[in-house]
Amino acid sequence: MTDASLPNGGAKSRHGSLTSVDARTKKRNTAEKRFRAYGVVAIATGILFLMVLLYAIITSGAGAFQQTFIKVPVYLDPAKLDKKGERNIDDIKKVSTFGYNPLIQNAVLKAVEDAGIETPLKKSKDMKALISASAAAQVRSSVIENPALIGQTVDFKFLASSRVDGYLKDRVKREDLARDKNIDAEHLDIVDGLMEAGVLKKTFNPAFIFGADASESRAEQAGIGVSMIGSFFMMLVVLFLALPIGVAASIYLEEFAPKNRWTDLIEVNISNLAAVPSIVFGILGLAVFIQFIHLPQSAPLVGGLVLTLMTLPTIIISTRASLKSVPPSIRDAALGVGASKMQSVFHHVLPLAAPGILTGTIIGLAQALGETAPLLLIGMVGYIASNAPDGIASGLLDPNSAMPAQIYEWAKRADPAYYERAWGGIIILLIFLVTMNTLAVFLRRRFERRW
Amino acid sequence: MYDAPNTLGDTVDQTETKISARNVQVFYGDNHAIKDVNVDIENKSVTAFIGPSGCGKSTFLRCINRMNDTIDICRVEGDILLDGEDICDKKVDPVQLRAKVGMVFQKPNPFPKSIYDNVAYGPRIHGLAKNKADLDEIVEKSLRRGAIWNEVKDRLHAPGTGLSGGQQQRLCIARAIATEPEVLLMDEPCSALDPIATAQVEELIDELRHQYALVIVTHSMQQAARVSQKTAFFHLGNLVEYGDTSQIFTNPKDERTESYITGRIG
Amino acid sequence: MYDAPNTLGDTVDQTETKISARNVQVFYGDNHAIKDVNVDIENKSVTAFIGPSGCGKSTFLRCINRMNDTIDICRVEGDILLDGEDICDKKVDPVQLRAKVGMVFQKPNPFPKSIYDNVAYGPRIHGLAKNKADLDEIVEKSLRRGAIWNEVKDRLHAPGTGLSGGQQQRLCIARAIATEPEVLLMDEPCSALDPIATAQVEELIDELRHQYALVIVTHSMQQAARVSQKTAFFHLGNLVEYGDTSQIFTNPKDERTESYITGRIG
Amino acid sequence: RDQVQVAGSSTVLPYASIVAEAFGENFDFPTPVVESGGSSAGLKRFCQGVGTEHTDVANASRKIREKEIKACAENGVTEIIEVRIGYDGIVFASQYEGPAYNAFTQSDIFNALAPKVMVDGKLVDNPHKKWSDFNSDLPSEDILAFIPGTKHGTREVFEEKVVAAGCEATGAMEAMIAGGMSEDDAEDACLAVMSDGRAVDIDGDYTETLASIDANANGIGVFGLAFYENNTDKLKVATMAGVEPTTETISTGEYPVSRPLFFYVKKAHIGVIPGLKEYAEFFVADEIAGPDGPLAEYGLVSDPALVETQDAIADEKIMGGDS
Amino acid sequence: MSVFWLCMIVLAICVVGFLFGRTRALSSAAGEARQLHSLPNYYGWNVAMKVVVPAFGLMAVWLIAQPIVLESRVAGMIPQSEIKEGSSVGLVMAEVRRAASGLENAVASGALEAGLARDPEADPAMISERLKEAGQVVTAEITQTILQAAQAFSAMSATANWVMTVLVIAIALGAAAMAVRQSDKEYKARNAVEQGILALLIAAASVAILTTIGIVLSLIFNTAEFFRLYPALDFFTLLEWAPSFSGRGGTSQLGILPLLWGTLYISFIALLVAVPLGLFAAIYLSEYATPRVRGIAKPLLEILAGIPTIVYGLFALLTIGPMLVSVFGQDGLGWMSGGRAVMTAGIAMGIMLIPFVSSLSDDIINAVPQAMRDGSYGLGATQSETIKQVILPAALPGIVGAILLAASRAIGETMIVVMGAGAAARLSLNPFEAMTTVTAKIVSQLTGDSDFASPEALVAFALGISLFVITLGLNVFALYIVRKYREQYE
Ligand SMILES: Nc1ncnc2c1ncn2[C@@H]1O[C@H](COP(=O)(O)OP(=O)(O)OP(=O)(O)O)[C@@H](O)[C@H]1O
Ligand SMILES: Nc1ncnc2c1ncn2[C@@H]1O[C@H](COP(=O)(O)OP(=O)(O)OP(=O)(O)O)[C@@H](O)[C@H]1O
Ligand SMILES: [Mg+2]
Ligand SMILES: [Mg+2]
Ligand SMILES: O=P([O-])([O-])[O-]
Repeated sequence: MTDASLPNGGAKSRHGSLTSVDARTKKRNTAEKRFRAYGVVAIATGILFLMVLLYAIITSGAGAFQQTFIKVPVYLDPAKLDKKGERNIDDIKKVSTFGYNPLIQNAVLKAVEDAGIETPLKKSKDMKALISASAAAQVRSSVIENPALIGQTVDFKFLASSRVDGYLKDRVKREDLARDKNIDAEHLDIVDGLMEAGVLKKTFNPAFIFGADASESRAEQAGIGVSMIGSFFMMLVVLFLALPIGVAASIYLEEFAPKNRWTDLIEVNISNLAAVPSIVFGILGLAVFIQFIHLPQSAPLVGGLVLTLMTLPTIIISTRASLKSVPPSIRDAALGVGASKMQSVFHHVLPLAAPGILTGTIIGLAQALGETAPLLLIGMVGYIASNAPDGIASGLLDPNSAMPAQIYEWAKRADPAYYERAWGGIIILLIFLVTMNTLAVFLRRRFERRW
Repeated sequence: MYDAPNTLGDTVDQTETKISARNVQVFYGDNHAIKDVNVDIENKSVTAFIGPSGCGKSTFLRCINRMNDTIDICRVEGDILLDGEDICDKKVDPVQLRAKVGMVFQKPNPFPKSIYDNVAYGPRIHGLAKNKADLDEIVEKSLRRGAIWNEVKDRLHAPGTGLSGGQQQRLCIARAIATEPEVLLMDEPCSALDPIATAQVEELIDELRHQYALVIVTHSMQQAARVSQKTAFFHLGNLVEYGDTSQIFTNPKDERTESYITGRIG
Repeated sequence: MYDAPNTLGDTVDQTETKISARNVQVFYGDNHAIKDVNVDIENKSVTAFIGPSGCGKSTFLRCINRMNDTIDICRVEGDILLDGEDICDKKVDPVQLRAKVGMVFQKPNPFPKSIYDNVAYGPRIHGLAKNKADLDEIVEKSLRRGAIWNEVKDRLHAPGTGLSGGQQQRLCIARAIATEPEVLLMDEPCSALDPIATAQVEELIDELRHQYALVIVTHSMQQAARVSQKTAFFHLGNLVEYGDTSQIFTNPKDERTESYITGRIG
Repeated sequence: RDQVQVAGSSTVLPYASIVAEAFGENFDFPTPVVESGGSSAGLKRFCQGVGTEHTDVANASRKIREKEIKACAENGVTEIIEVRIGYDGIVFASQYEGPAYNAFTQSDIFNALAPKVMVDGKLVDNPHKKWSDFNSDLPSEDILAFIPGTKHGTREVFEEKVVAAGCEATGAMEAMIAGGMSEDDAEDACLAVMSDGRAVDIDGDYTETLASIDANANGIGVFGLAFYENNTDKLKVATMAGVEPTTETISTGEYPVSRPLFFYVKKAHIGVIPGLKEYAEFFVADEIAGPDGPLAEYGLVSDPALVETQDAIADEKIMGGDS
Repeated sequence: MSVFWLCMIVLAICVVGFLFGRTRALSSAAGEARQLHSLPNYYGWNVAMKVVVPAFGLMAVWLIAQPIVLESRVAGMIPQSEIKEGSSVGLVMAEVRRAASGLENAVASGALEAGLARDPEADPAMISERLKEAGQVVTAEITQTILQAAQAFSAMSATANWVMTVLVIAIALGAAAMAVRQSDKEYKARNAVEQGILALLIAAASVAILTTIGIVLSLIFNTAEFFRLYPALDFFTLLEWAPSFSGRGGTSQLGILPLLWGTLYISFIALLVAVPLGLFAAIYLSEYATPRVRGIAKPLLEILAGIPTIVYGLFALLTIGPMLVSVFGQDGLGWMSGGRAVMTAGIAMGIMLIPFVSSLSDDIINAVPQAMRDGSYGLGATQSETIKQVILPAALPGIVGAILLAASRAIGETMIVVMGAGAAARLSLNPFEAMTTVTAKIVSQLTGDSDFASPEALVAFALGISLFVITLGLNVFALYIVRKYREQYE
């Protein structure tokens, strides 16, 4: 029956003392150490790259969080702002921002004179280079809001122009000014003087975090806040659609679908969708959501839907992989006590697969959060300076941009001040991402277990 | 103390058929694992399946509550009637079937959940408990009947996977009886148990027999003799002999059966 | 046929100590699973661990080849000497230790590979085969000794997970002996086996005993009596009694031992 | 939908954004949404149909083409108002601290980048490695030029107004025709640029060109005038054929390399989309697009014929028609 | 009644139905839940489901159909003469809709008397004046026809809304009543609910299929148009990619091969970086690292996947490129002439893809049962042997999935390619030369300046379809590999 011949002594000689390691074991142990070292090196490399990238991002972007402001009293001249003197709002509205510019420039000149700064620049027009073009709009809207201000002298806090700001941030050097037609060395003398006088200050700028985009010529005014809301709503859509749909689709395919050529085809097809360039999803989104279903253009809802389609394969692939890795004995156990297939999946298999699902979600959402190309086609890239939405519906439907699109736009703009803002935007995007991930990572930790 | 086969407990008089299998064939891919098995399993009695390892006992057992559905390559042919209804019929809901026909698997497979939740799971999904207290009671009773209550009563909320092999086995028994099935299939329920625990489980089996139909797979001839009223002997996928336990052990008709119980073939 | 305990095979004369455990304590988190165990296991003999389910047999067994290292919450204290060397020493390579001290687990755990690869795995990593033919031979021999060759010889390349419970158990035995360890720890190696297969495995154990030290956990007192020279009785984490098998079974010193072997405590 | 929806050229986008911002500040209409995405994509969406789900205005850094007009018409977009807003100057600039690339002619660029050039009166495979190899006034530096990729309309301008002009000026074209090429083929051959790495296509934006110049001291890059003017601290510009690129030299046509910028308005949407006409009018108003307006300040070369454009919008004058 | 309130009512019916269904089922079993076929809640859900599906289904269909039907009827009222040259019925209808909503809003805010708003003979000029005063957006003068159409539109949609409300509520109530009556202890509520859930699951799975169909459809027509303008043979066989501007005639060379080569080459380099780093990181995290290290390192690596690609592009252009040039450039080995190269982009992309491989694989490896490891350790295998020979094969499908995902991302990436590898297509074996990818060209041709009806722009669609087919092939191959080598544990 059993083979009765004994092993001929070979076994004994093979094993020596436990503490003295034989050659083969030594070799295996070095292989082991090497293997382990590969792991350490891999992780260290990954983290090193991360650190390098983060360092680059933070050093380039930190400046965006500070901004230079000029505080000046402006005389709101009734002769210019309300010629008829009737304080009729329609008449006041007729004065465009171009009409406000001289008032502001006068005010700045006066402030310069008050500060006792010696300068060859005597004309009020010369002051234009110091302050942001947004000043006129700022004054105009406060006048329209409160026409009673006309005739008074009101203190305003204006943004300094991007060159002045750049000077305080060492971006603009005196040596280069000769070639810069936007600002002259004399302006910088004024800036130094105003700073001493306390009129001009560089402070933390919440408007960068909460504000809206600005046009090319007003880098100092641009903020990422509104596009952050756009991203937020898109992520909501993605999370609430891609996660359930992805998990549901995976459950069907992995647990319920008959295994045949059809489902093979679907499986391959889903992996293949992951390889479809994101811009193609943009083409699809434009055709289906905007031109067929008539959803509004540039809307976060559409963006979210497109990104949902793009994220689905990632979530489906990772979910299926984790469902597959749940041992069949668990399913048997549940079925054995009379649970339905559905119950066994939802009560036992899904919780065990949760870590993988959450990883897929983390990666899918990270990808969705950073994606620009498909947004290009559904109108979310460009200059979209909307205000913060006032509700969920308007958040989903009003035109808006998204953080990566905003960053991408800024990075392209000519004014170097925008370059800094682009990096600043990346910092905020990463904070957004990390916040989002922390939640998922926390959840994932709770589900992790080995059996 | 473990001497010649004898039947423990009183005999049950009714001989109503609970399960009857007709021409059952099972294939794993090309492997013909069960060959044309016909058998009638009686209600309110214990039927033992014996036979050498790999002869198809587990496979046949798994047919009775259609657990083989979950194995892709497994194909079952023939009819199995439970209370006269064909369980392979399309109209039969395997879920309901499995609630009726409980199973203890050969390899203990507790859920990676707490001991309490392991046992409470069945009653929960079948709505057997009206409230928490009820459920606690069911859990305790099941664990007691599974002869494991004393060992786990202080750690009901520890994971079921952190139990010893024998404890896991008893937990799985407790889990199966907590759902109060009509038929209980037990695949080597005492393989990892010490004699005392085995005796307790056998006692449980004997107790359950008054209400339910039980089928147990065992490698212990003594156990089969002690607890079962009917015995089926499988060999290489065939049901070689089926009959009263006393008859099989004292007077087997087939010579393979005889060889097996006298320890000559394996 | 399974009557009073007796020792099968010749007695081995040398009484060299292979493994000695000193004040071994094992904790699973707060659960004190092994309490101050001292034991000397002899070379070229079979030691049986018996005791009620959950008493710590597997836990102690797993200490001997440091398998408990893999359980996060498990903490082992005390010394275990193998050939006079402390296996818990930092300098000791657990890999080398485990190559010396083979193990068959309580729950059969074949790799999700072919039957052939399951058995060939050990010889491959330890470089025991010079070439393919050599390896084929080792695999065949191991499967034969594991008493499963006949059942699997036609499906060596089918997955090991597609075997029946008892077949898996034997496959795991074959897998363990294929690496030719000096000490073989077997946790209930025959729990899922029919009497014939059990007898074959016992024969294998008896054969191995001439060269190696074997430790088996078993719930079958008969089996312990048949195959072992020494028996250790565990109860609630304590090593209650340890001595010659014949002495333990005929004349136990501790009353708990007596109660257990006469079937009174579990 | 109650805001004007604009899409198209990324070259026009800066100007459009300045206008849109001012428009939002000065009118009660909501700020128009100005998308970028390229002239082609913008026109394509523009031409996809009439209705609120389609854009109202397309920005383009080139004139709409015949085929596009036809495609538009097939989708019912028959009435299009064309608005030329000014010119984009295209300049050659290099690292400020880099070699003295101060003056180029079209011939220099041709000699540097074309695959076949004239050497000693013969058409040969381009043997030049350094700028000084063919023009001793230029620095002795390896030739490296970052030119717009084939997606950019600027590439077309670069090829036609610089490379082809150089081809003709050096006599290479003549030599080609003399060598047996048809005139058309020779014209085409004149546009070719070597692909051995000395001319690097930039498919991205001017920021990318700038980054490339930053990393390569010997490189010259092709930029828009506005971009250069905003980055004078890093870049120095070279004259072309002796003319320095400024808004003045470009608007007079003295500086040879420039292209017109346009936007197109869907007439059918006027009166339906609130503020559409006002936006178009505002865009070309003197205050905005005039020589002293913010657009010119930013770098747009304002159109001397602005008044005609203003009138055309006021009359809603469509292309190719007379209504 | 607004749609919102209608939804609320349906949901309320749903909740009540849930409770009734549950209670009725329970009482049919005399309060004994165990007598029921399914858990009591299933009866509740059964009712809820049967209310929601038809009610919302009808509502959805109605809401989609109503404007279409109404508009076609109102459009019939508008004489052809009213539609200006170049305009369309659609635009006129947009005006009608705007006027209608203006009228309603004005009435609601009290700026206009209801009677006047409904008067078809009202003076349109006056009405538009009043509307403007009421702050409603009216763009053009409202003509008589438009006003009448708007009034008709208002009236009809009011009726339609009313009918819909009644119908939806009736259906909800009817369905609720029927479902509640069903709720008997014999009724297979669980099966019904699970059928419903299964339908949902199938619907979810079909989203993926619909997306594919959508993608193919949105590419196919333009692709066909492209092949009408440009010979397919050239597209598939030309070794050159040199689009020119269509204004000048057909001298463009649009061969996909160099782009495809670039795609495969760059992706290959990226995977060469990402797969070993990611896989080793995953192995270390799941098998060696302490929970603490794992808890920190894994999320940190995951940040790499979320850094915008523009940063990687700049990193490639400004850091990796110059670094490579200093080693392989003219001053070093002389293989590299500029910073832009396949290597540059490949490395940057590889870094980005590390977490795709590491995190997903880590989860899968972690899910391999401990018994597998024990079995191997028990035979004296080292940890690395166990990993290589037992764990990785068991985790293979998941790991291949992760690698495929990374590869997919590499194929689909543009920004890094454009900035790191350049925009010029080239067929070369030298990884230190600039090349470009199919995706980068899809984006640039789509967003470029060339005529949108020209082959130079349309080629983007052909590229898209070709890439789709090619990656499909790669995926089929991967599936085959997984099937072949998969080791399924118990
Ligand atoms: N992984 C674990 N985590 C926590 N507790 C454990 C774990 N494994 C075993 N235990 C506990 O340690 C004690 C001893 O268990 P062990 O597995 O050694 O028992 P055993 O003697 O082998 O029992 P059996 O005969 O049932 O296999 C038991 O109380 C058990 O519940
Ligand atoms: N999942 C499977 N795939 C393929 N073959 C299988 C599978 N399960 C069992 N088999 C084969 O079917 C036959 C019967 O197996 P079964 O598990 O029914 O045996 P058993 O009688 O329960 O044996 P044991 O006493 O060892 O548990 C065996 O030859 C076995 O190898
Ligand atoms: Mg079995
Ligand atoms: Mg044990
Ligand atoms: O975006 P452009 O069309 O101007 O290149």
